[in-house]
Amino acid sequence: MGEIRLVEVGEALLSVTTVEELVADPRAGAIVSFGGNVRDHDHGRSVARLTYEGHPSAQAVLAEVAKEIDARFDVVALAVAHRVGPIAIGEAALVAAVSTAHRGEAFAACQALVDLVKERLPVWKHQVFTDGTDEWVNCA
Amino acid sequence: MGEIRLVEVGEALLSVTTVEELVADPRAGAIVSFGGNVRDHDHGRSVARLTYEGHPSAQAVLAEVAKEIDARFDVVALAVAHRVGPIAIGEAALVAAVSTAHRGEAFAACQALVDLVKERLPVWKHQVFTDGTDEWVNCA
Amino acid sequence: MGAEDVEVHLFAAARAAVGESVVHVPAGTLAEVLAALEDGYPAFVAVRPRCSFLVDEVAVHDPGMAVAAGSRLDVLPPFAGG
Amino acid sequence: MGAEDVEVHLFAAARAAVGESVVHVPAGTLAEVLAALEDGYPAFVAVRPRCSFLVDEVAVHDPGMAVAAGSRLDVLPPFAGG
Repeated sequence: MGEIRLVEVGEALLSVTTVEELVADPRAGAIVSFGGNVRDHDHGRSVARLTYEGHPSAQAVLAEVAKEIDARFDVVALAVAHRVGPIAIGEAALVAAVSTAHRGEAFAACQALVDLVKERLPVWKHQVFTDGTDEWVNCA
Repeated sequence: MGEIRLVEVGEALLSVTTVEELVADPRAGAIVSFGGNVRDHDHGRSVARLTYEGHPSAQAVLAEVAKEIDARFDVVALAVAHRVGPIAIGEAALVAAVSTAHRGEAFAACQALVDLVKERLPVWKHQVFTDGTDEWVNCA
Repeated sequence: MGAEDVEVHLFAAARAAVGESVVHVPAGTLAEVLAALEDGYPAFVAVRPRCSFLVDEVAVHDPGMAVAAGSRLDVLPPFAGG
Repeated sequence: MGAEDVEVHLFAAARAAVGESVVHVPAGTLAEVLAALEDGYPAFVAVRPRCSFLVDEVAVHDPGMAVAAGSRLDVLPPFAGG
């Protein structure tokens, strides 16, 4: 079993560097990290601002997701955080990092972690476009 | 075509944060980065110190590798650096980052970039173990 | 709220459709509770088919399942994290 | 070095086996040049089968290819980057 060093759903600014530093370990030869950043365009429309809303269970679900990845892959350490509340263009909504002994496992585990967060984490993204319209993503 | 923002083979300390920041872009929704760090053990033996030697063509080969990845994937930006000379335990030998519009492409491109560097880059790793023996990796 | 009511918590697009974060509807099967919401809040009709449901924090898929008085129903539109 | 020599540049494990970074051997086919190195530096025998070769910066695989006088031969053990 690896070490789950951060699982966080909150409003604070996220940094990929922080999760990378958290998973660094003398046993780890490879660190793969992911930053999912808020873009200024979505499907060709210009985004003015964006907010993520989280269900009260989001923190617990993220902890389950982290445990599942740790069980499926040969992880030295992992760290993952999802932001909620208003997020500025260019800032990160999701950051994740995985360290492993060998690089193939780090890529596979980090990608599976991000995919599982997208699938399971009960959070919702609300976009307001520069033309004044808005949408809840995946529910239009 | 994406932008190749750093290709470097040199003796300076490498930071994953640096390559991540280089590939950040308002068009990019996903950044995947890799850090290959020097471990204190290799195949169960304790490593005292380590040096990478590079062939004079290494910088040019790394530039070719970067171009090939940019051609194969839908990259917004990429950055890659390999260190040569003595490297302390825990420090990075290879850092790479790729930004893309969507996350699947970022994982695929970053992993392919690292794999191609490992395959093509003419550099060699010399390990001295704590028992005083040494080896050229892949040539024992 | 009567003791015989279900407390319905609405999130994201479901909340936007209903216009409230929490509403109360009479207990019944899941199908009955959702039908009551559609009657009371016509904009919910478009959102309902894409939602999933928790009763007292447990996922519920069977429309015939009873949602008891005093329980909590969470209405979750499709997730969009990352 | 005579004008009829090849300048051989050795790297990593190949340099360690030969004990020099650069040596000179008579021109000939690639096979002949490598055989001359093996004769002169017996420790090179173990490393040679794993090496690849550049003649004037171009990869060469054919042992029968001529390595002309005045050219440069690079001897590259298996890469180990990353």
